This record gives sequence, C-alpha cells and structure tokens, in this order.
Amino acid sequence: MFTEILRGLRTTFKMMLEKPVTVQYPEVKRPVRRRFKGRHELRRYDNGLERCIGCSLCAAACPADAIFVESAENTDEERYSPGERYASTYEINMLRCIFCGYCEDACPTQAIVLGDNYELSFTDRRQAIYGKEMLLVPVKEGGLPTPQKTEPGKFNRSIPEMNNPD
Amino acid sequence: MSEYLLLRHRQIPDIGNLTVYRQNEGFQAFHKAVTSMKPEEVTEVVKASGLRGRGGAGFPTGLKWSFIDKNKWPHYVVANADESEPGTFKDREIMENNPFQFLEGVMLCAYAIQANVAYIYLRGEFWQIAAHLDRKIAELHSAGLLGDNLFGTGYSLRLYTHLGAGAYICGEETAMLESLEGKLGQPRLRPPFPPSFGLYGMPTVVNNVETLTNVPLIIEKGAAWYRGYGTEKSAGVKIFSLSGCVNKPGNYELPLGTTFRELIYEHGGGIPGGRQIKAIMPAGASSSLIVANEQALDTPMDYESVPAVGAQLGSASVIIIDESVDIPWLINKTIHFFKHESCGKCTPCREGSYWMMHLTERIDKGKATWKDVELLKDVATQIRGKCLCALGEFSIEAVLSGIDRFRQDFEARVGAREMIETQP
Amino acid sequence: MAKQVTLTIDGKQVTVPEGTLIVDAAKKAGIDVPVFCYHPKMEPVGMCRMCLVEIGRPVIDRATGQVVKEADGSPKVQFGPKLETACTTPVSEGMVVVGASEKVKAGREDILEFLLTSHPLDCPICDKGGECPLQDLTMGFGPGESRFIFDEKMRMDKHVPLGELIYLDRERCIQCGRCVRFQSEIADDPVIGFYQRGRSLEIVTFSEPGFDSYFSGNTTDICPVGALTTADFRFGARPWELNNAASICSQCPVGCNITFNTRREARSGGRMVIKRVMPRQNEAVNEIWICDKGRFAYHFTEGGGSGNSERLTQPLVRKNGELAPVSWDEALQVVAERFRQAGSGLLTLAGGRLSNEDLFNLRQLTQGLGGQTALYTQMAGGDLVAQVGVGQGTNFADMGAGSAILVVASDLHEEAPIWYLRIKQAVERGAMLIVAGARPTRLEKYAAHVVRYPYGSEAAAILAMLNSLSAKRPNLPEPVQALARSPELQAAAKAFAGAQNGLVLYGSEGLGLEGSQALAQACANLLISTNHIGRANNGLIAVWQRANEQGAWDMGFRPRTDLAEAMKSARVLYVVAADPAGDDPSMAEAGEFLVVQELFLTDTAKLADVVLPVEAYTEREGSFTSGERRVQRFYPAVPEPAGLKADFAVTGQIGQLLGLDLEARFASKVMLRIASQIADYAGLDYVRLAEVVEQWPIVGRGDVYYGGTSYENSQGLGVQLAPAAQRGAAVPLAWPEFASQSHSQQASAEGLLAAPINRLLDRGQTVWPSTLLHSRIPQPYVALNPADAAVLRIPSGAMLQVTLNGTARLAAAHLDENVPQGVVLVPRSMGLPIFGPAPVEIRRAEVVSA
Amino acid sequence: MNHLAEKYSEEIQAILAKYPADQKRSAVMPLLYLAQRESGYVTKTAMNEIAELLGITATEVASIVGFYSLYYDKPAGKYRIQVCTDLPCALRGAEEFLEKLCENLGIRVGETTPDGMVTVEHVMCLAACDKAPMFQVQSGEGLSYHENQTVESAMALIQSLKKGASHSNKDGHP
Repeated sequence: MFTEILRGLRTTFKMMLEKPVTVQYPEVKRPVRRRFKGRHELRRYDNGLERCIGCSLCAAACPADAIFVESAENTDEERYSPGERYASTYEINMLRCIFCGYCEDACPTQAIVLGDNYELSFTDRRQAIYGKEMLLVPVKEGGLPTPQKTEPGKFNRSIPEMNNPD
Repeated sequence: MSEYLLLRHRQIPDIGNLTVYRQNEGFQAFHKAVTSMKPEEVTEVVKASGLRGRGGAGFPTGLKWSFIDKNKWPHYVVANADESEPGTFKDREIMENNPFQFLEGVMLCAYAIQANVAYIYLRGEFWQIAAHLDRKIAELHSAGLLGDNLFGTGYSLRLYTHLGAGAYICGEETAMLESLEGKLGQPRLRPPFPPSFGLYGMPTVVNNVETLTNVPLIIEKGAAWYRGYGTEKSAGVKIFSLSGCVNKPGNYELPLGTTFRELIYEHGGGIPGGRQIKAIMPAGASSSLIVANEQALDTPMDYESVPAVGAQLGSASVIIIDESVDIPWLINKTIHFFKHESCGKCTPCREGSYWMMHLTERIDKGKATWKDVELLKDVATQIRGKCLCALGEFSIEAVLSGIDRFRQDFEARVGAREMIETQP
Repeated sequence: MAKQVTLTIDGKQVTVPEGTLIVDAAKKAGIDVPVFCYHPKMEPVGMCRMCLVEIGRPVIDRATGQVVKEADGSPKVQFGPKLETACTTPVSEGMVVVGASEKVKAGREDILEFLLTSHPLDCPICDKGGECPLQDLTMGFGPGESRFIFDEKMRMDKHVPLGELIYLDRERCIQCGRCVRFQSEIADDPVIGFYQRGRSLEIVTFSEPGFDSYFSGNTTDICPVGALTTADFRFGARPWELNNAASICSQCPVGCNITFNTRREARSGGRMVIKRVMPRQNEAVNEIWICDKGRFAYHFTEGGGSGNSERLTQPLVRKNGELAPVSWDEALQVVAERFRQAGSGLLTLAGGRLSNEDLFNLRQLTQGLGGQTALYTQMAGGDLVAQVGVGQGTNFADMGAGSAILVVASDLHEEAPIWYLRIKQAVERGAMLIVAGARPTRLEKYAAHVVRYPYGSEAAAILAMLNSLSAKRPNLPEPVQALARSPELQAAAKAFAGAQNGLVLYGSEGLGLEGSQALAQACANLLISTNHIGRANNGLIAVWQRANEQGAWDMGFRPRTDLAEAMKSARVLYVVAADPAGDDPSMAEAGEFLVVQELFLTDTAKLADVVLPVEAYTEREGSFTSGERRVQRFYPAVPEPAGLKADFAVTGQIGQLLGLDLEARFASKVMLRIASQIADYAGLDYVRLAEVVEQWPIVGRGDVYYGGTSYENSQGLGVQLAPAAQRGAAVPLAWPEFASQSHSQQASAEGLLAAPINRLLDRGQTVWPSTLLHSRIPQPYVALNPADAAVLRIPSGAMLQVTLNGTARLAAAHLDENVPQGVVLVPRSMGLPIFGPAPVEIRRAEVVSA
Repeated sequence: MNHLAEKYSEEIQAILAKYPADQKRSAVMPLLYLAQRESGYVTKTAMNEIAELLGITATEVASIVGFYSLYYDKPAGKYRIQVCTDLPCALRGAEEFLEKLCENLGIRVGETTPDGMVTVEHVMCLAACDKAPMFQVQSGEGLSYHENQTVESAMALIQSLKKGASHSNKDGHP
C-alpha cells in the first residue's frame, strides 16, 4: 500500500529536484521544436541561386490568401533561380497567414519553409507584408548573391535534377 | 526449280534486253490486253488466278483492282518498289535483271484500271535501279509500247520513276502516296483506301513489284495455269529472300507451300559451321520469332500455314537465326530499326519504340533486371492494337515472341539473382 | 437537313446528323472522349490515339440486308477486336460506342503513359499549367505512377523563339500537329512544320521571317500542352489566378468577341491589369479565333508607353499658356460655359473607336446646342450600309455553294484578318469569290474571278459590272465602258448576278471620302439591281478603318470633306477620340477654343484649351456596332482609374450643366435612349445584347482539351440589325458622280499618284504602345513599282523625301512589282499624312552621314 | 535569283513534267536530290529556291529534308560510306566490318576523315541482306552499292575514291 503511494509520487519527487522551467524571454529565447512553424523563409541553393521558381503554387495552396507571387523570366545574364522562371515579386501578408504550412507542402522546390522565428510584430499594417528581400535567406559562404551571371545552358532546368547545384 | 516465272533471268540471262524479252513472249500479254480485252476482263483473270499481294499483306490482287472507284478520274497505278524490310531483297533482283516483265505488269495493271499514268516509287537507295528503269522506260517509248494511242486503240500510258529518300514507312501504301505528293511520308487514315482515295485523292492501285511481275504471265497463260502453282488458297510462286545464318543466302523462287526445311537445307545449304538452327523470322524484322523445331521446319510456307506456328508469311523474307545468336541482342537490333523508322505520327509507335529501345539496350548490355524484361513485355503489349499503321504493330512481334519463346535467353541476360528477387 | 443517325454512347441514346464523328456526338451528349490531336475545327488525323473507344456495329445479314436480332429482339451488335479512334470514325445507325469499359480505360492509360515518357515534369513553371489538356487528362485518365526512368527522358531546347511572338518549348511538345495543321488548314500560311521523324519530330520554321503569321497566337490556344506560348504572356500569371471579362476587340470592324484576362500586378503598383487577350466564342463572328493584332495590341489601354501614349489622369485647362491640372468641376464648368457661348458655332469631331453610347451622347449634346457633328474618318458609305447592309441572320458559316462574295478595294488579310479567314472557308465550302482590286492581294488565291482596275476606278469597275449585266447601256463615261469590255469582269458580274446569295465587302484602299462614298453607292446599286438585298447573307459590308465607324454613322455622324475649313471656322471645336493634328500638321490650326477628350496627350490635345481625360474601353461598359451591323456589348475588365470618366459620362455631364436631358451615369440607360430614338436600334437593350444560345463546338467549359483555351460565350452574342431593305423600306438606285478620268491617268499627266493602303500593324495610337509588335512594324515607307523607281533612280530601301498634302516626311522606298506603275502606295497610320488619293512628290533624301 | 532554276532548267523541267501540272509539290523530292548533288547537302538557299519553284513555303521543303534520312542539312565528307548493320547484315558480320573499317580509317562511326573525303556511317537495311557486309557510297555523283565487302576491299575502294578515280561497282550502272 505504502509502496504504491510512493511509486505514484515518484514523478512528483523527481520533478521537485528539477530546475524551474521559467525562461527569461526576451533575453533568453526558448528553442523551438523541430516541427515548429514560424516565419517563412525562402531558401537558396548552395551556390546562392534562389530555390523559388515563382510557380505560385504556394499562393494557390494558401487557405488565407496571404501569398502573392509574380514571376518573370531568367536569363543567363541575369539569373535568380535555375530554369526559366523566377519570382520577381514574392509577398506574404503576415496578418493573414495562419501558419498552416500548406505553402511548404505545395512547394515543388522546397523553397519556402516555415522557420523558427516567431517574433513578428508590426506597428503598421504595411509592415505586415513581407517582401522577397525579407524572406530570402542570406547567401551562404561560397555562394553568390542573385542575380548572377551564369554559364549559358548550365541552369536551364528548374527541377528536379537541380537538387543542390554548386 | 525447273522453271522460273519471276526470276526468269536465271534461265534467260539477257531477258533485261528488250529484244530478248520480246522474243520470249514479252509484251504479248500487254498487246493482247490492250487490243482484245476489256479492262474488266484483265481484272477478272487476275482475280481468278488467286494472285495475292506479295508485299506482305497478301491481299487478293484482282479484288483490289476491282475496288477502283469508277466515278472519279484520273486513276493512277503506283508500283511499290520501296523494298526496305530488313531481310527483303527480291524486288531489287527483279528490277535489275528482269525489268520488262515488271514494267509489263505495271502496264497491265494500268490498263486494267484505265490509268494513263503509273509511278514506280523506289526507295532512294535504288538510285541506280531508277536510272536503269528510266532507260528501259525510254526504250519502251521508242518501241511504241508506251505513249499515246497504243496499238491504235486510243489508250495512252506513261510510266515514271520516283525516288524515295530513306524512309521505311514509305513502304506503307498511304505513306507512299503522301511521299509521292511531296509531303512527309506519314500514313493516312484508312478508310478511305487508295482504290477510292489514293494519289492526289484519286482512285489508285498500289501493288508490290513482285506482285505485278506475276501479272504478264497470268494474262498470257491464263488463271488456271497459274493456279497450278502453289496451294489451293495460296496460289502461285513466291520469291523467298533467305538471309541470316545460312550458307547460301539469296532469293529462291519456289511455289507457295514449300517447307522451311526445304528452303533452308536444300536451297540455302544449311547453317554455317554445322551449328543448330534456333529461330526463324519468316517476314523480316516485322516478324515473330518462330522456334525452329521439327514441326516448324516442316511447316509449308504459305499464307495459311505459317500463322499456325505463330508468325505471318508477310513478304517471305526468311531470316535464319542459329544457336550462336542471343535473342535479347536480336530484339535490340530490330527495335533500333523500328525506333529509327517510326514516322512519329501516332503516339504508341513514336513513344513506344523509343521506350522499348531504352529497355532492350539495357537488357542487351546486361544492365537490366527481370522487372525490365517484364516492363518491356508490358510496353510492347501496350502498343498492340493502338497504332495508326502496321509499322508500330509489327515492331512488337519480335519482342513479344522473343520474350515468350526464348525466355531462357533473357533470364541469362538479367542474371539469376534478380530472378529470385522478383519471385512472388 | 442532313439525315439523322441514332447511336448509343455509354448507354445513352444520341441522335446526330449523318457524318458526325463519334467524338463530336459524344460531346453533344455530354460524354467526354479525351483527345489531343483532334480539334473540332480541323480535319481529324487520328494521330494521338487518345480517343480510343470500343465500337460495336449491328450485324447485317448479308442475304436479307436486315439487322440480325438477338433472342430478345434487340439488334445483335458486334464489336471489333481492337479499340478504334472516336475522332476519325463517323457515326452509323445503331452503332454502340463504349468509352467506359476497362479495356478503354486501360487503353487511355497506356496512351497517356506513352505521352508522358518524354514530357518534362515542369508543370510548376509551365504557362499552360492549370489549363493544360495533358495535365487534366492525366489526372482523369492517366496512370498513377511512372515506369519510365526519368534520366532517360529526352533533353531538348526549352526556349525556341519561332517568331517574335511565339516561343516553343521542344520538350513539352507531344507532336499532335494541331499548330502545324492550324497554319496549313485554317490560316493557309504553313510557315511552321515538322522536322525529323519518330521521337525526334519537332516543330520548326525555316521561313523568313519565322512564325510571322497574323493568326499565330491561336496556335497557343489550341496547343494541348505548354509547348507554344506567347511572348506577351510568358510567365505572366498562372491561369487560375486570372479574372476574366467579356469584351469586343476594338481594332477593326469585325468585332471579334474576346475575353480580357486580368490580374493584380506588382509591377504596375498593385493595379489590376490586363494580362492577356483570349478569343471568346461567337460562331457568327470570329468562331474561336482572333488575329494577332487583337491579341497583342491591347497595351494602349494601359498607357504604359512613353511620349504620346501615356494615359491622361486628370482634366487640364490652359492657364497662362500652359495646360494645368484642375478639378473635374472646374474643367466641366469651363467647357459648358464655352459650349453655351458657341451655340451653333460648336463643331463636335468624333473618332470611330468610341462606343455607340458615347457617340449618341455627343450627337445629343451637339444637336441640343444647335451645333454640328463630324466623324473623323477617311471612309464613307455607312448610310448605304444601313440601307442595304447584310440582312439579319448573316453568318459567313452559312455561305458556301450558291453564295457569291465580292471584295473590292480592300486587302482583307491586312484590314480584317478574321473576315479573310471566313471568306477563305466559305470558298472552301463552295462559295464563289470575286476580288476586285488595283493590285494583287493575298485573298486572290481563292478568287474565282479577279477584276483589275486602275486606282481611281473603283466605283467605275463596279458600275462596269452592273453595266455589263443590263441590256440597256446607259451612256457611261469612257473608263467605265473600257472596263465593261473586259471579259473577266463580265464573267464576274454574271457569276455574281446569278448567285443565290450575293455579298459585297468594300474597303478604302486607294480611296478617300468621296471615292469611298461613290464606291459604296456603286456597290449598293449592284446589290439592288441583282436583288441581293434585304436577306441574310446578302448585302453590303464596309471594311471600316475603326471598330465602330458603322455605329457612328448609325448614331448620325457623317464625315465631311471640308473638315479643315470647318475646324478653322468653328467657334468651339470639341474633338473626341481623334487626333487630326497628329495625323496632319496642317490640321493644327483649330478654331477659337479647342476641347479635347482623350486617353492620351495627343498632338491635338497639346494644342487644346481644355483636355478631358477618359476611361479606356476596357475600364467601362459600352457597345460597338460591327461592319456586319452586329451590336455587341463590352464589359469593364479592369476597375476604372480614379479621376477618370467614360466618354458618354463626360459628355452627359456637360450636357446636364447646359440643361440638356442627357444620361451621364449608366451606359445601359444610354442604350435605352438609343433604342427609343434611332429606328434601326429599336428594341435593343443590354439584356438582349447579352443573350446567348448554345453554340457548336462546345468550348471553354473546363474541358480545354477539346476546343482549346478560347472562352465560352456566356455574356452575349450581340444582335444583328436589320437594314432598311429588310424592314421593307424602298431603296432607290442613285448614281454616284465620279471622275471622268481615273486618278492614275490624272496623276501620270502630272506626276505620281499616292494611293493610301491599310496595314494590319501600323503606328497608330492603339497599336504602337504594344512594344512587342514593334519588330513587325516597319519604318515609315512607301511602295512603288521598280520601273518607276528605275526612272527616278531610287534603289530598294533608299530613304525618300515624300511630299504629300504640302507636308514633307522621310520614308523608305519599298520596291514591289505588284504596285501599278505611276502609283505610290502610302500606308495609313504609318507617319505619313495621307487621307485619300493625292499627288505626291518623291525624291531621294539627302544622306546624312552619322 | 534562283540559282538552281538557272543552272538546271532543263532537268527541272523534266522533273516537273512527271507530275500533273497542279501537283507541282510532288517534285520536291527529286529537286532536293538535285540540290544535294549540287552542294553535297541541302542548303537553306536551296530550300528557299525549291520552295519558290513549287509555290510552297521554305518550311514545307525543310520538313521533307528533315523527315527523310537520305537528305542532309549539314555538310559531311565528300563521300558518305554507309554500312548496313541491320539484323541480317549483322548476322553476317557487318558490325565487326564497320568497326574494323573505322579503325583502319582512324575515325569513329559518324565521323569524317581529316581530309574531309570520307564520312563513315551506319544505316538501316539496304535490301542487300544476302551480300553482307555491304555499304553504299553517296556523293555528288550519285549512289552506288558495294556488296560482299571485306575491310581490304573497302579500303582499296576508299583509296581509289580519294584519288578521284571514278567509282563504279560491279553492276556497272553509271
């Protein structure tokens, strides 16, 4: 009987010894879970080219109509992404977004991902519209910013053999 | 063969000379027809003779002529000399050596359907033969056998040669007509058939060289005489083009109904190096592979018996395969041919042959698994019955029969390991 | 009526005319038979094999000829061993078609799998994605997974310009041949073709220039994949993001029904803009086609161009010699005050691109003040078209054997490409075409008779035809008699008179106002005398230079030959949708006060005292009356820009300020007033104009694989007006006055004669802002006969100084053997001031080395 | 100016005479042979000229060039040696023959010898299955068959071709 009670309280006693869980936000930021859906990012390939090909499928999938995409044609002189098409305008209205992640699912190039950032605050409605320059991740080391001047014929396909060109 | 009907140059060496040909009853049939027979009578004699098209389909020739639409004029004759089926080389020998008998056949056909112009469509590679025929045609003009008001009857006839330019598909009659009209050699929809809508939309008879070469003798000696050759349903003689693994390849003019064994061992001199015969393709690359067992060897080569062993007689281009030949290699060869020759008009043939080529290449190179073999069979089956013309339909014959009848060859190619993996 | 045949398709009984193909019969029954290569407007070819179905036919007893019955009395049906193509097989009585069996399902899956073996998986970036037959049919009938190894797919060029307007993606092409067949069968301009064979088959052009056909855009509509795209719309938007609005093309008098596809655009500051123009089905007008001008020359409505093509945004009033922006109230007050003062001194000059509603209000306003109206045009005869125009129910599709079509003084391929197509089709159905012209044109290829006359003898030629028909020969001037002696002309006249139906299209090539009025009268006389009036498919059609010139005539506007003087003497000149000063600097001298109502700051507007900015027709409602007198509605495609008003509203508001009873708010109400005041338009309202009936072939209902991406018409087929002759009014013959000498004879005595011609793509205000088309528009030029050029020592391509109507301009010399000697062809709207036939001086320009 | 029409006016007339007057298009294939004889391949100029002669578009002429394998739109060696390696010939050693021949010439299949004289290609069946290995020689002078060949006989022929000796085969047709 007594042992049963003790066993039942085992977790309680164990937790008594644990450190408190209070996090001193915003000085300390709590790490998010792997599947956390935060602010969107538009990713790049290692060589700096944008993954986004301006297909608008994210916008089509968006249940909140938060995404607006406009596309244009790449040239080898002025290349943003592999293949012919790139997003000349990419906007997400963060006030509309419900962070469902459908855009991520719809993306054929895994360009848009919901990242870790959950610190979204605005003082003006206009600020809630994040443009491409805000969403695009910085160029990693070894990559070049877009637009790039590229070798003719090298990047003439959008997907899928273009997993991570260097 | 005691007497040649088609390859008569083998008995009369100079028959390609107009004087010699005429000394040997040449153009008597034509003269007789034009001066004393009604056009329909000529057709009737050919019908009665039981002559069937020698180009491959075996359609009764006289019947085809009788279908000609008499409400639309002018009529045309087009002689199909686009001999391109791998393993076929009979028309060439006729045209090179016995040209007048062929030309007389064309002329008789033209008279029978009252055409005033006939074209001889030769494959482009027969450039020399075309020049040869042009000279012969010029001789006929000089001899008064071609031109206007022949034998004073008011009937006029002109023959022209027309060279193709390297497209197997132009052997298909409607593709040939398109080509002759200066368009891409792509087959037309049928119906309508050429006897009602042919060259330039006019009624047209298209016949193979060998078929037409039979006609002069039929008109001259009668239908009954011709029926004396061959079998009940497959009357007459046929030139068998024998090639592949055989000691004496070549053309053999034999009555229809001669057995494979006789052709291969008596006439063809057997298999080189005393090797075993493995398979027979009786109709060139378009043919199914027959397993060359005793039963197959004893099969008479005629339009009815060959299907019983799982193939068609077609143009009787008999390719002999011996035991040293690997069937996946052979299939890869034929598929490359069909892929190269597909005109691209209909989807199954255009895409199917391209896909099959990838598969046969992988199998031939030993890079395939059994799944690929099964896929190949699936793809081939998928093509069947869906093509616009016979090219696509024929392209799969060797594939399907090869996989079914020579499974062990494929098994050897893909290796035993994958076999086990795919066991259910 | 053709014999009817009853058959069963998937258990459904269908009755269709004999000769119908199974695929069409199924479509009529609402059953989908998927197709790629088949198109209802073209001959079947049976290439793609997608439409495979099982077909059973009743067994006929050879002995009795009767249908063999089953035990239960139903006819015995025998199915073939193979699947058959529904697109090539005509229906027959008692036929049973099965499209829903496992065998058919497997067959379709097989074909799709084949097609997909070489198709790239780039739907995300493909412009066709979302309205793609291959995508749709793969979803509906395709295999679930791919068995073809991706790496073995063919790699081909993805960016092949076939011409300036059409791009080809070789990988996406499925070799259905629709584009090639369209160009050879329908457009008869086979400049694209197949190259290579088998799997290597590809679309190419070897022509120079490349794919430069006036109908090229249509190939992108019927392409069942994204292989052909237009340079204009490439990557412009995804189809599902587009809104659509029904409209009427404003580029020529054919009145093609179109749909504007619009979308919000970041580049334009987030405004709604037109992304592309698509054909909208109207089988009586344009079927499902439009020409490239209609498809690509819409950019003027955006005003995105530079210089004169920038759109006006607010009213301007001249203050201290400068045009300054003011409020609408101020501008309208100024204008109203001036108009009041002017009274009968008001001259309203309107252009033919205005809608009926605009023109009606302009006429009401001007008449209310006692002023005068004038139509700014170089072609006349609209009054005669109202009398003897084509009868109600006219449809080129009904013309075939028994119909005679006479085209005079018009190069239809250039001036009204869709009429060119439709006449070509009519000829193919057996109609008899007569082309009368001073030089060879493309349409002559189909003509049974060609009547050649010297420039200036247009009306004479038609009168000569009439003259050759009647036994009594009035004493006609020599040129007419000379022409009447031509056997070709006599044969043509006889054929025309003898035909069951007779139709005349007259144009303005080589003609000005007087000449075209005389020609119209001559044509009317011919039609009246041969009794080709007052019935459907009979009568007169004017090939106007602008979309709504017929509407302007109907609203009471008339051109005037003394326009320059009238403009100068007017106390107030009110110019709407016209730019006389831009066309001819000598017209710049206007009267005391000039009000210009425009889209752009044109040369005339720059001279104005008040400039009133208006909405483009894409921003508002209205109606146009086509050359066939079909009144058709257009709808707003994009929201009206802030601060702009429609033309009729501006006019209406001015009228209201002057105390006149004008409608200024609703176009529909203006139409009601038109209907009550203009007899020909009686009974019309916007509801009637929006009525539709079922059309064949069925297009645009989500099954883009069948007819292409042209739009279904659910917004109105328009109403064709009855001409006076059909309403029972008497139409008397009247004899035009014409010069006793032809112009060229005149000119040869004095020098060279300039004859105006019309080009499809010119430098006009509604074309030039579409920069995409610039590559197809040459520098200003004149064309002359090499013999004349040799005399003047002008080599081909030389720069000339061309002096016309007192104005000297530079133009290149095009040498063309088809130009009659003594004549210099001057294209209209190409920077040279030409209004009608006129003497011209040309000499080589001084070469200024750079 | 139409170069072909000027140079070969008689031949062109003879070709056109073969076909009905309203079916001039039929002459496109013989005219292409004429053009190819002139330049070794069909030039774009020739396509335009033929199009003009027949009243069709250059694209329609080009389609014919593209479809048929005996017309070439690119130049190659003066002599095209085309070895049949189809099934019946391959069964009689045509593939080894081709390989050895190329080895002897120091080129790969499809390539041209450095002197620009000889291009070696493989082709589909030439209807000489009983006389393999065999090849055809195509040049501006025409087309000739060479049957029952060995690498030695082929090399000898190539040598004589290179020397400019006229090549005729046993059939003796010029």
